[in-house]
Order: sequence, then C-alpha cells, then structure tokens
Amino acid sequence: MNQALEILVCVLLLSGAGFALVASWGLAKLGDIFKRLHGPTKASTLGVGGVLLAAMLWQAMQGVPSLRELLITLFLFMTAPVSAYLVARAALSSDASLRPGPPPGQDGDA
Amino acid sequence: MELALSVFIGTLVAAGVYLLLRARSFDIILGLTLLSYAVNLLIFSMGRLAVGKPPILDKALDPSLANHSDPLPQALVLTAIVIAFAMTAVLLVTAVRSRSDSRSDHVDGHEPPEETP
Amino acid sequence: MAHLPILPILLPLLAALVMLLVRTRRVAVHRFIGLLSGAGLVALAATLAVQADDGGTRVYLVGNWASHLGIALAADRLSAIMLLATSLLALPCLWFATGGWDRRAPHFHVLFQFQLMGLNGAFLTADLFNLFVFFEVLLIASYGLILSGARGARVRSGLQYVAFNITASTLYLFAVGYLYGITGALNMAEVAARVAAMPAAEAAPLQAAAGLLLVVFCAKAALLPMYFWLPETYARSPAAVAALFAVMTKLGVYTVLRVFTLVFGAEAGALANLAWPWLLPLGAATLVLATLGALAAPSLRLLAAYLVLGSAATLFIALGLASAEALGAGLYYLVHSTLVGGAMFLLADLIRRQRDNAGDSLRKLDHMKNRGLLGVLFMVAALSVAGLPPLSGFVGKFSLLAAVPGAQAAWLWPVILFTSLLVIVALASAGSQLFWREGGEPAPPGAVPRLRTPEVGATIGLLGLGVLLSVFGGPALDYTQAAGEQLMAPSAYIEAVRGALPLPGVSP
Amino acid sequence: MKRWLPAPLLSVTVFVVWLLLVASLEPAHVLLAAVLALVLPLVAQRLREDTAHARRPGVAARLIVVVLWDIVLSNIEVARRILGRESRMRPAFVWIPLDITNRHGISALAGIITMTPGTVSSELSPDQRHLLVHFLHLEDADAAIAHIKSRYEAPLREVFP
Amino acid sequence: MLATLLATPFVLALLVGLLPDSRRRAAAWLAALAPVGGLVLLALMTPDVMSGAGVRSLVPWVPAMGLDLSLRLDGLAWMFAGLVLGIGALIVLYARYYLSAADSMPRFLSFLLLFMGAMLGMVVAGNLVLLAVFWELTSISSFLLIGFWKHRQEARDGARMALAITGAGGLALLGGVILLGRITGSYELDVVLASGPQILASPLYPYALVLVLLAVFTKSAQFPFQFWLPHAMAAPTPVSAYLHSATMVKAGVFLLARLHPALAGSDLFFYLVSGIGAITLLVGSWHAIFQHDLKGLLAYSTISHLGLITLLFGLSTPMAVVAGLFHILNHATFKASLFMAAGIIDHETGTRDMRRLGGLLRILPYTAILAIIASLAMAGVPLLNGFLSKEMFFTEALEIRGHMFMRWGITVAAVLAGAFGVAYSLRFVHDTFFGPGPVRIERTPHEPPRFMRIPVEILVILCLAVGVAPALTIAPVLRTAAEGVLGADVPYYSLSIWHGFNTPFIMSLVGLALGIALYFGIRKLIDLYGVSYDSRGRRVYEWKVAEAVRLAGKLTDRLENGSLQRYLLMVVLSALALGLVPFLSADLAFPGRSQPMPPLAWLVWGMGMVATLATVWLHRRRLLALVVMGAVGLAVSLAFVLLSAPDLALTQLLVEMVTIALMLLALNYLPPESAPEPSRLRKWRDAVIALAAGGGVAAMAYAVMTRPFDTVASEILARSLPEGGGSNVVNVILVDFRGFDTLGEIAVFGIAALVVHAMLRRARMLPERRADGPPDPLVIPNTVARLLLPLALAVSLYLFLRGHNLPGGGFIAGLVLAVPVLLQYVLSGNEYMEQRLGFDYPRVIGVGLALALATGVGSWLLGYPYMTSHTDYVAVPLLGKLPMASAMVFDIGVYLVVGAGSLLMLGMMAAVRPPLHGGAR
Amino acid sequence: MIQTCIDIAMGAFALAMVLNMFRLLRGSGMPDRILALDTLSVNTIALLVLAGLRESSTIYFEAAVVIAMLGFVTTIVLSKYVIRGDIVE
Ligand code: NA
Ligand code: NA
Repeated sequence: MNQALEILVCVLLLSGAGFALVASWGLAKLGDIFKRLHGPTKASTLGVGGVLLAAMLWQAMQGVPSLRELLITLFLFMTAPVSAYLVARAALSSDASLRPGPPPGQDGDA
Repeated sequence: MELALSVFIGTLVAAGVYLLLRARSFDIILGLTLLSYAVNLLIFSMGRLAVGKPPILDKALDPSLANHSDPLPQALVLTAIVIAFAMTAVLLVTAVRSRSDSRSDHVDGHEPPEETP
Repeated sequence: MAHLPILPILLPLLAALVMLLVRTRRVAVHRFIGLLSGAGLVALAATLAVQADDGGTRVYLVGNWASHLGIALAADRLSAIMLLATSLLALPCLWFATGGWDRRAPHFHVLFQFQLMGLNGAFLTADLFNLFVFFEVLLIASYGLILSGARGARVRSGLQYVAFNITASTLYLFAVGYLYGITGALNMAEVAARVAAMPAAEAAPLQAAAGLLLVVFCAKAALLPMYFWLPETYARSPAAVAALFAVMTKLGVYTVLRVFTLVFGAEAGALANLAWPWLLPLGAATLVLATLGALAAPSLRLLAAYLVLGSAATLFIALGLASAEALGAGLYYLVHSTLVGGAMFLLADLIRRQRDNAGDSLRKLDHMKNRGLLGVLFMVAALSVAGLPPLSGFVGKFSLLAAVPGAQAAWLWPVILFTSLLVIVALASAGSQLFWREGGEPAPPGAVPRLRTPEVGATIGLLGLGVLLSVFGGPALDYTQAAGEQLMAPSAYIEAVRGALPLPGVSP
Repeated sequence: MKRWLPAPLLSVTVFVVWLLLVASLEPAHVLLAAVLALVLPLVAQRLREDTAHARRPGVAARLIVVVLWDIVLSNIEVARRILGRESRMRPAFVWIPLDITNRHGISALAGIITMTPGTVSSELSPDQRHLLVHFLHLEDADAAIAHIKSRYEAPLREVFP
Repeated sequence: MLATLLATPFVLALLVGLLPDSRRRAAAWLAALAPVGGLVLLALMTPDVMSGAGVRSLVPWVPAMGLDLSLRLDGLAWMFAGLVLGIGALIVLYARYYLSAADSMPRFLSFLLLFMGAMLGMVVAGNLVLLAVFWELTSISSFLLIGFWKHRQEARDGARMALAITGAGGLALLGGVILLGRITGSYELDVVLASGPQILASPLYPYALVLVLLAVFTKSAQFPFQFWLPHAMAAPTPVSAYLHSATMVKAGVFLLARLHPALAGSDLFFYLVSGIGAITLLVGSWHAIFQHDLKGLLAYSTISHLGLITLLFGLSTPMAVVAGLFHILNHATFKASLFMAAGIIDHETGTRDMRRLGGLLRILPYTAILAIIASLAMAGVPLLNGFLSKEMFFTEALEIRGHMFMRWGITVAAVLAGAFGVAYSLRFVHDTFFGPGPVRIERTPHEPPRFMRIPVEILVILCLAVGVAPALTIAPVLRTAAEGVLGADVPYYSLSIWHGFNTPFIMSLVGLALGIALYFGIRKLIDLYGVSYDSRGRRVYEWKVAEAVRLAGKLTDRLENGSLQRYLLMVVLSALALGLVPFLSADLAFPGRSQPMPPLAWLVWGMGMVATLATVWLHRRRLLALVVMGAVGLAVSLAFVLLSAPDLALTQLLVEMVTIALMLLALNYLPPESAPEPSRLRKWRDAVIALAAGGGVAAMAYAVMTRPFDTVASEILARSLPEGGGSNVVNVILVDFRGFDTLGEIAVFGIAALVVHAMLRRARMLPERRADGPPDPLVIPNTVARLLLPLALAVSLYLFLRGHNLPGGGFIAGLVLAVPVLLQYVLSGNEYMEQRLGFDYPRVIGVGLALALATGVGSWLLGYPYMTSHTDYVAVPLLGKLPMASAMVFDIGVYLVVGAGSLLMLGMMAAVRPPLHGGAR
Repeated sequence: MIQTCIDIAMGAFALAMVLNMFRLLRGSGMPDRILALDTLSVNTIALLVLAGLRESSTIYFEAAVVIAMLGFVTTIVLSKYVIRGDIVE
C-alpha cells in the first residue's frame, strides 16, 4: 500500500515536472508569441498541480496531513488564465500584424 | 557557497555602480535598485550562510546558532528593504517631476552638448 | 525624568502625528503645534544639557533590553550640544516659515517635525543601525522639505540631492554590514569593545569597513571631494529649510566625531585614531575651496551655502587635530556656525524679497526696501560668520587657532587666517554691493512684499542667539571643552552603555 | 440575508481558505473563520459592482470534474504538439460567439478555455459578445466552436444565468 | 570707572543710532556726551595713572581661552585715551556742521562713536586677545565710516580695500597674540610685558614678531601696505581727520609702543621696524608732493609721519621711544587741524583739487591762517610742535650705534624726508592760499560757521603752545606716557626749544632749505599740475582681488559643474580608495571555511548573475531592463528562501511587485529609452570603476563570511521565546528587540508617502504615451481580481496574526493587503477606486504611527522604558489561551502604515493628470 | 525513492527555469519576456514546494502562496503597460 502510494507520489511528481519542462521547452522553442503562450498556461496548472498533489499525498503519508497546498492550486487556477489573457492582449496590441479581423458581423477594429 | 554569493553580490555591485554613473535618472534608479539588492544580500550574508535553518524556534531544537541562522541581519535587511523602497518611490517621483519641469531626463536637468564621439 | 533621553525623539513624532490626525484646513493649528513642539524641544535639550554636565552618560534602554541586544540611547555632553544646537536653530526656522512658506508647501509642518525627530534620534542613538534608520528619517523628511512645493530648477537640484544621499546611505549599509560581520554587534559601545580586542592581524577588513563609514559621513558632512552637491542644493532650498540644513552637515561631523572617537578612537588597539590623518588635510583643502566658492558666489544664498560648507570644513580641521582642546573649540564653533549659518539663509531670503528684480544676486543692482534694518542684520551675521570679534565666530576661531599644536600651526594657521580674510573680502563686497549700491528703477509701490514679523523676528532671534553664545562664551566654551575631554576618553561612555542594566521583572 | 451575506459562495471560500491556511480545526479557528467569512466579503464589497450568484451546484461540480479531466488531456496534447514538428502546427485565431452574458460566466469560460486543449482566450470584444481564442492547432473552426459552446458554455450558462 | 569709560561710547552709539534721521541736533548733543563724559572720567582717573599705579578692571569672559575683559589704564593708555577722546570731542563738534542735510547725522555719529569705543577699548585693553578684538573692531567701524557716502564708487572701494588690508593685519595679530600667549603662558599684558627676555629667547619669537608687525604695518599704512590710506580719503573729512590722522592709523604705532617691552631689543626688530619705517617715511613724503587732492597730500604726509614714528620705535632707545610718543601727539594735533581745514575748504569751495584752488587767503583769511600755521608745524618749522619731535628724531638717528650702514642711511633719509616734508607743506600752503584765485568753483566761499572753526582753532593753539612752551604743556603728559612704555627706565630729557647750534639743528636747516629749493625747483622743471600719480599699490591690490575672484569662479565652476555623475563618481572613488587602502599592506589570507553549494543554489546563482548582467546590457531599453530586473529580484528572493530567511523572501517578493508598478507608473512620464551617450571612453572608465567596486565588495564579503564569528544574536535567539514571546525571532527582533528601528522604518515609509503626496497633489504632467480610445474595461481579469480580493484579505490577516511565531508580520501583511488593491487600481482605474475606497490615506498613516507610538508609551505607565513589551496569555472563552503581546499592537501600526503608505504612493502616481493645455510630447 | 524523485523533479523545474531565462533574455517581443517572467515565477512555486518536501519544512510555504496569489500582478501590470502605457487610467 505504502509502496503503491509512494509510486503514485513519484509519478505525480515526475509527470508534473515533465509537463512543466515541456511547457518551458515550448516557450523557448516555438516561433511566435501565441504558440509560446500555450505551454506555460498548462505548466502552471498540471505541472505545478501535480507537484502539489504529490506533496499533499506525501505529507499525509508522513502523518502530517495538510491541505494547504490546495490553496496554491486554487490561486494558480484563478490567476494563470488571467496572466495568459493579458499577455495575449499585450501581444495583440504591440503587433498589429498578429491581430485577426474583427468578430464576424462587426466592422472596424475591436 | 560563500564564494558564489560573494561573486553574485560583487556582480550586483558592479552593475549597480555602472548604472549609477549613467546620466539619466531612470538608469540611476535601476542602478540603485541593483545596489540595494546587493547590500541586502551582503548584510544578510554577514550573519553567515546556513541552509535549512530558519530562525524560527522549534521546541525540538535548542535555540542557538547551531540550529538557526542569525536572525539579526535578517531583521536589518527587512528594515533596509522597506527603507530602500520608500527612497526609490521618492526618487522616482522626483525624477518624473524633474523631467516634466526641465523637459529632459538628464540628471543635470539639461541635455549634454553634442559631442562627436 | 527617567525617560528624558527618548523624549526629544518622541515629542516631534507626537507633534507630527497630531498634525496628521487633526487634518484641518487651518494652518494656524499646525503652526501652533509645531512651535509648541519646537519650544518643548528647546526645553528638553536644555534639561539634558544640564544633566549631562555632571560628566555622566545617560543610557536609555529602549524596550528594556541590555544595550547589546536591543537599542540603547545615550546622552552625553556631545549629544546634548547637538540637540541644543538643533532645537535652537529649528525654532526660529519654524517661526520664519510661518511667515508664509508653510502655506505653499504641502505637509511642511509634518515634515519639519519628522526632520527634527530624525536629527534628534541620530544624535542620541548608540546603535549603528539605528543611526542608519534615523539618518533615513531625517533624509526623507529633508527630501520632502526641499521638494514640497518645488518647481523647475529646485526639483532638479532636489533630484541630485536625493540620488546622492541614497547612494551614500547604501554605502553606509555596506559599511554597517561589514562591521556586523566582523564584530557581531551593532551597539557602538559593544562594537568599540570588540574592535579594541581585535587581533592586529585581522585589522584590514575592519579598517576597510571603517573607511567606508568615513566616506559616508564625510559625504554627508560635505568634505572634499564629496561636497560638490551641497552649494547648489542649499542655495535652491526654501529659506527656512536651507537654514535648518545648516545642522545637516554638522550631523555628518557629529557622526565622524562619535564613531571615530568611540569605535576607532584612542583605545581602538590596532585601529586607533584611524580617521584623523585623512581629515586634517581634506578639511583644510575643503575650507580653501569653500572660501574660493564664497568669493566667487554670484548670489547671496550661494554665498551662504559656501559659508556653511566652510564651517563644516573648519570643523573637520578641529576633528583632525584630535585633541580635547581642539574638539572643544570645534564644538563651540559647530554651535556657532549652525546658528549663524542658519541666520544667513534666513537673511538672504529677506534681502532677496526686498529687492524687486535683482533678488539676491550679487551681480545685479537694485533698490532695496528696509535697507537699514537688513543692513544691520547683515552686518551682525557677516561679522559672526567671518570670525570677526566680538561675536561668536571670533571666539570659535580663536579657540581653534589656539588649539593648533605647533607642528601643524605652520601650515594650518595660514590656511585658517587666509581663508578668514577671503571671507571678509567676500562678505564686504557682497554687503557693499547689496546695501551701498543702488541701481535700476525703484520697484513700484506694492510690488515688494512687506517684511513679516515672524520672518524678521526669527532672523533677529537666531542672530541674537549667536550674540548670546559669544557673551556667554566662557561657560559655553567650558562646556564644549568638557565635551571634548569626554570624547577623548571614550571608555566611560563604553562602560556606561555596556553596563546599563534593564529593569528586572517584566517578561512573563 | 442579502445585506449580511452578499455572496454566500465567496463566504464559503473564505471560510475554507482560512481553515486551510491555519491548517487546524480547533474551535477558535473555526469561529474566527466564520467571522471572517462574514466580514471579509463585506469589506471587499466596497470594490465590487456585482456579485457572482452561482446556481446549480450539481452542474458546477460536474463541470469542474470535466474541466479537470480536460486539463490532463490538454496537457498531454500540448506536450505532444510542442515536442513535435513546429511546421506541422496550424495555429489560428477564432472568434467564439458568446451566448452567455454574466460577467462571471464569461470569465470562467475564458479561464477554462485557456486551461484546456490547445486554446488560449486572448480578447473579449468590447460588447462582450465574442471571445477571441487562439488555437495552437486548428483543423475545423466550426467544430471547435461547437465543442466549446456545448462542453463549457452550456453548463456555465446554467451556473451563471 | 574704566569699564564705564569704555562702555559709554558703545551705549551712546546704540542710542544715537536709534534716533531718526531728522533729529540731527539731538544726535550731535548725545554723541558729544561720549567724548566729553569720557574725558571727565579720564581726568578722575589721572591721579592714579600719574602715580604709576594705573587703573585695572577685570570681568571674566572666556577664561578657558585666557580671554577676559581685562582693562588696564597705564600712562600710555592714558595718553592715547586722551587723544582719542579729546580729538573725538572736537570731531563731533566739527561734524555737526560739516555734514550736509542729505547725510544721516545719527548714523554717522553712531558709527563714529562705535569707532571711538573700539579705539578706546584697544588702548585700555589689558589682555592681548581683547586688544586684538578691539583692533578688529576699529577696522570694521572704519569700514563703515569710509563707506559712509555709499553712493560713491571710490568710497565703497576705499572702504573695502581698507577693511581687507587692515583686517588681514588683524588676523595676523591674532596669530601673533596666540604665539605670545604660548611663549608666556598668558595673554594678560602684565604678564607678557614682564616676559621680554623670555619672549626674545623663544624660538617662536621671529614668527610672533613678524605676525605682530604685519598688523602694525597694515594698520599704520607702512610700506608696502600704505596704499589703502589715500583711498580711505573718500570718507567724509571728519573721518579722515579722526581716523586717518589722529587715531586709527596710530593704532599700529600704539601697538609698537605697547609691546615694546616685550618685542623690542633684537636685531630683527631693529632692522624690520626701522627699515620699513624709513622706507615709508621717504616714499610717503615723496608722493605727497605730487598729490593734487588736498586730502591726498595730507594722506601721504600722514603715511610719511607714521613711517617716522615707526622708525623711532624701531630704533628702540628710550629716547627714541619718547620721541615717538611725542610725535604721535604732535602729528595728531597738526594733522587733524589740517584735515579739518581742508574740509572747510572743500565745504566752502566744493573742491579739494589744488589745481583749481588758490588765493583763498583773500577769501577765507581766518581759516587760511590757521591752516598755514598747522602746515608749518607739519613742515617742522621752529616754534611749532612738529619741530621739536623732528629734532629729537634727528638726534636719535645720529645716535644709532653699531649699525653703521643704518646710521648713515637713516640720517640721510631723515634729512631727505625733512626736505620733502617742507616741499609738500609748501605746496599745500602755496597752491591753496596764494597765487591766482580759485577757478571753476560752483559757489562763493565764505568763512565757515563759528563753531566749525573752533576745533581747528583749539588744535592750532595746541601746536603753538607745545611748540613754544613744551615743558609747561606737554612734558607731564609725555612723561606719563613714556612711563607706560618704559616703566622706570624713562631717560632724562629736556623739552626745550633751543638745544644749541648742534648737528640736528643743522639738519633741520638743511632740510628746510632743500625743501624750499625742491618745491620751487620742481615747479620750474616739471608741470606739477600735469603729473598724475596713480597708486600702484591700489592697482596691484585690485588686480589681485579681481584675479582671485576670477580664478575662484573658474575653479568653482570647474569643480561644481552641476553634474550628479561627477558627484556620485567621487563618492564611489572615495569609497574605493578608503576601502582598498587597508589591503595594500595586509596579506589577504582567506580562512576559507566555504560551505558546499546545494544544487538548487546553482540555479539561483546562475539566474541572478545572468539577469543582472542582462539588466546592465539592456539598461537603455527601460521596460526591458525592468522585466529582466524582475528576474534578479526573483533570484534574490529565492536566495533568501534557500538560505533560511523566509521573511526576507516574502518581503522582497512583495516589495518587488509594488516597485515594478511604481516604476511603470513613472516610466510613462519618462522617455522609453535612454539617449545614447556621447562618450565611449566614459563608459569604459565607468565599467572599470564598477568592476573594481564589485570586485572589492565581493572580496571583502568573502573574507568576512568565511571568518569565525561571535555575535550577540545567540543571546537574542535564546531569549526570544521566553522574554520576547515569539518564536519567529526575526519578527521578535523587529517588534521587540529592535522595535525602535521599526518605528523609524515605518516613519520613513509614511513620510515617503507624504512626500509623494506633497509633490504630486496638484502636479500636471504630460505622459509619454497616451493610448487612443477609452480604457479597456478588462472584464475578465477584473472579475477574477475582485474575487481574489477577500481571499487576499484573509491571507493578509493570516500572515499578520501569526507573524510573531512564523514568517509574516505587520509589514508583509500590509503589503499583501496593498498589492491586490493595487491590482484593483490597475484594472478598474483610479476614478473608480477613489469613489469606492476614498480613504484619507495620510490620516491612516497617522493612525498607524500613533498606534506604534502609543504602544511604546504604554510601558511608561508600568514604570518601564519605552517599548518594553508585555506578553501575556489571555484566556478567552471558547478560544482558549491566546498570546497577547503588546508588540502585536505595535505591529498593527506597522500594518496600517505600510498598507496606507503604499496605496497613497500608487494612488498619487496614478492620479496625475495631463496639463490643461498642451498636446503630445 | 521519493527523495530521488524529488531531486529529479527539482532538476526538471530548474531546467525549465533555465529555459524561461533563455526566453526572457532572447525576447523578442515584450509580451514574450513578460510571459517568460511569469512562467519563471510559476516554476518557482513548484520548486519551493519541492524544497519544502525535500527538507520536510514548512517555511517555504508562505512564499509559494504569495507567489501563487500575487505573482500574476507583475504580469498584469507589465502587460497593461504594454497595452495602454498608463497602467492606472
Ligand atoms: Na521588550
Ligand atoms: Na494615471
């Protein structure tokens, strides 16, 4: 049982770390800002989330159960999309060529 | 570790001093910010370095420097950070006002005479 | 009475807070509170001075912790002198400002009280880091006093002042950091004891830290090569503020005196008397340059600024001589130059406003209203500043000259005497330009503002204090001499601070 | 009730957050948490124009599970794309027409879109009727729109009517 | 009585000075009271003086410096005091009529009395320092008197020059006095005068002598300092008569007489004093011949007579001293009367130019006769007083022993000077009173008012009386004075008109004949009116002063070029110098107890290093530099976490957020990029300096970090929980051990906010970039941020409450409160926030500070020092025992100040509006 | 085993941060850099949590919460500056 849980913790840890690494790799590698934007938003959710989940599990196994890491997750889930949204807005406004047309049925610039 | 931190502090100082000697108010502010990082790290490190020994007392541990890092420099740095922030704020506002009044962000209030490099 | 040493810090703080809390549109309330606090500070400082005259050092353990654990305040003669000089200067400055400037500068009175809090704290604290904190309190208040209501060139010189001082403060932190890292203490007495016990082989880093400290203090006190910021800043500051700043350079001098007699003084083992060899030549050189600046100054306020600079330089000469006698003379001169330097700025402002177009320019000609009164005041101030008898400047300069030992007299006397002469020339030519020459069209009636009672009263008061200082030159010099002797024997201070015991029985 | 408890959901959140922070269920802390749950939203009220009135907790719960699952999927998907050849990506912008009008709903939708497969919400049109979404890889725009609207917007409209 | 004598002129000067300009007569009466009353007092004291006892008085002033108000009236002082008061009385009378209605009588007389007091003080001073004090006072009051006609350029210049020269002398005197004090151990004249041999034997003697002589020579207008005196003639004539003939210029020779017992008797003294005296004698009398201005002639004549007196004191024999004192008196009488006569002529004709005067014997016969008699006395004609002292001088010149060269030189000089004296006296008389009448004068001259002549008459009568019957008139005075200098050694001498047909008499005759021949010869040879003598001394002085001012200006401008860059560079260089000096001699052995680097530290280190360097590299692109610097801040925070300082890390993170927001707000009003720098050299120079600074700091940091360490902190750690009541030691230090620091710190923070408030309250500034269109409401972020706010409040409260035991505390909590509110500002806009939040932030700051202050004061009530904390466990129903430290109340103060302060700063920065008029930048 | 996993995970996050630094310095646009800084701080959270796990210490927690809750403020402020110039309108 403990062994299994330990393996689970490890899996969570490693997959979280893996996702975060890939996301940052994407940030470094991809060609334009909008492509790059996709990685980090995921990293902050699953990457960090995995680690946090692992941490909670592990602490429970140690006999000091703590749900405080949930808070971090909560805050990250609330804030990460906002960050991404504003960076996207910044990218749109700093480079007009990236901007798509207005929504269908509307004229002029949004 | 001590060497690495020293080098980092030194780099911050070098960067800060270089920027401090620039002619534009904002550059100087950046320089002073870097210098304040440096000085904070320095004061902190003057209590010597310790990993994993926060100065937070634990009933299990003897309250001595063997188990805790030196709290005094930490308290000093806290004060220093706050004061540096206050100073930076005033300096920023002054720089902005000076630029607005003299139409130049040169710290001497006027653009330098054109020189051929 | 037991709390006396902390009151000069808390009283202005309290005054400032009351002003902040009683946010009234009526400036009269702020004026009343400010002046009340100023008067109270004079009384407190005087009481402290009387107390300190028994030769003891009164130690106040803030928070009831032993001095090496917490923060200790210590009041000896030197502190009392500085407090007294500050409060005697501040009250007239404040009164002067009630002539109208305090309406134009937002938060003037609050900032003024904070400035006093910082100054008094710096003079009283016995803790190196706490000194930094009070430095910052007074500096940030001084930024406010310079910048509040400022425009144009004043903002620019304010920017330079702020940037310069932040740099100096950062350097101070470096120095204190190193000192702590080497000695493991912050209380000056504790540091002094530890420095004295330091093996000579490990002196180099300690000496470097002391060197940094010295640079900071000298930058604040405006010593060559770091005084260049001062004249412009002071000349551009509002009169009441510039006058108060006459004590700011003295603060630098004070800190040099305190730290380098206590920590790196005669009893500091391998590092004994570290600073003096630097200070003497630099002080003399600064004095010469400041005097030349005064000679060339195109405006009265700039002239006054150079005179303040010169007075600080003179003090460094006294420090550099490092004898009880010279220190005594220097401290007397310090009080004198603080009061008279302040008066000079106030006077310059009055003169500036009584000349319609030319302001305080020494190049342009103009008519001046109230020439008689201002002329007499200028005369008194000039005599005092130039060190001419019978005013306080003479007593100070004379006692300083008398304290120069034979070996140095050969070059120091010519320097001091010749710069005195140049100051006389500069002041005589400024006075004759301002008061004897007239030119241009007289200002139309109503164009020149009337002299206001607070402004004239404050100026006269400050000059009167200078006169009193000379009349009571005997007791005053006795006091400063005693202070000088106290400084040259720092062990009593060290023992008093280290030996101060907390009251028993408060902690749970 | 409304005056003293303007946002029950928020109050509950505060209550939970406090207990999580102190990591304790002692009566003192529970009491304090309750007090804060009452007080803090009232304080925050000063800065809020409208409050979120969430309904249908069942739908909300189901949506949360769906989203969490989609997050896992999306991560794998995005990781695959990132590690793959960049030239094979077909990124695109799509304006998603919105039926939902509640500000909180829109915000939640935008957040969900950002956290789920290969999409990042990038801009809300000024009239709040369209949401600009960037796709890392888009094959069929209409299908994607329909997917988003049915999978996320529909339940959200129930939660935030 | 002596003190009263001294105080009278000063008191009256003040009273007279306070009179309005219209009260001319009252001023004169009041002013006359000083010399008249003084003379009465002096008369009362005369018996004591004559008896040789003298009068003394002592009031301590600055005893520590040996500087007391010690007064001493001996024979010499008595004679001078009489001179000062006597002539002073006549001058006041004269001035009463001399001054025109345009001049302020009270002001003039007030200055005059001030001078009189200074002069009196100098002569009766019983303490050398006091003497120097009054010495300087005479310089200052004479400055005021010379410049009295302030509208005249030459008056102002003359006054300044006189002050500079005599003031310099005064400073030298101060030096000399201190040296004498060092030699003798006292400044009291009684002691100093009794220590002559000791002084002469001292190695300091030459310095002391030269310094004192500098004072003497400047004040008494001796070569080469003589040039200021003629220019002082720009003063009103009563001033010239009083100061520049009778009294002030005599101060120098008075000092010679005064210190004669102490300083005289060396070869150095002899050569210096008599040599300079002789040169002055010749130079002065020669130049006097070529003056066109009456007063100019008299001034040069005065110079030469002063030279004569100086020469006599230089000779140092008792008889020479007597002769010197005698000539002082004689010169005072005839020269003062001549000046007054010149003043009358000026007054009546409107000119003093001898080229335009002439024939006045017809027009002003009475005045002319008085003046002619006085001139003859000046020329040394027998039966007048000038003759007597001149005879004595000739005798003494011939008596010089042991210095052959000096004897002949001085004898020849004496005869020559005598001849020159005759010549200029002749010119004075001839050109003014004889020959063709006055030309081109504005008014018709009349004899002056009765009372204006009286002073002249009295003085001329004195000249005659002394000249005819010296033994009856002047002998007792002279003897008394001589005793004051020489003590019991006063030699036997006879004051009679006829000593027989001896060498001195022949010399007198030769001089007389030569002088007459010279005057008429010169008139034949050259056009005396065409010669214009320009003072070289003045040119040199003016050139020097102008040059000094110019150089000073150049140097100052060069040093203080208004460049902050230079000022900062100086600080950096000074710090480098003083920081590096100690290591030059020490061998740098690092103890080297370095700890191994944890793997994570490498990351932090690398991140910090790279980001720091990048910040510098990119610094000109400001926004970019700011973003990169964010990574530096993150690295620093991480370093703190890693190295066991969680509180620091938190604070650093939060401050970083607020700082970046502030910087961005500011950046909108600054150029987005730094302008390129003109000089590449400077960049390299700065880089080198920066590297040196960084290297120095790093080396020193490493050296200290690896050193063994003994800190007070171990005790703090041990006592934190039991006595400070908290287990987060950093926080306990902040609110308890070093709570006073924190009080100052939040004061700084609060003041900073107030300063920002004061500077921006009404500021209008043009932003660098203004986005088009209405602000984007940013609906989605806004919704989230508002949802986050109560949660952040909860976190903030949590960090606050547990700060005493775990990381957190008032400051951190305050920022955790401020940052989400800041976010609201960003997302909702300033107006929205002000409507809804609208706190009076300055007052909140006040409340916070007041709380902190009050917590400290609370401990007074229990009899403990300020800020003594009181920790207790309060049992609260249901909640159990809660720790309640008074320090926590203090922390609430911190919390409020930090929260309100940061919001005030941000809010003010945000609320700046563009100018009413003005387009884009 | 857990310790090894934690170490590996920390290594991965550290590497991720290095990559973030690369993007931060490389740019090219301002949004890229803002994004890189944001990602850097998110990865820092994970690193802090892992460090806490590794040393069984709770002192890293507060820093992690604060970054999670308020770290995005920097991102928002910078982005707003890029979008509007004036960050508080
Ligand atoms: Na305490
Ligand atoms: Na704005």
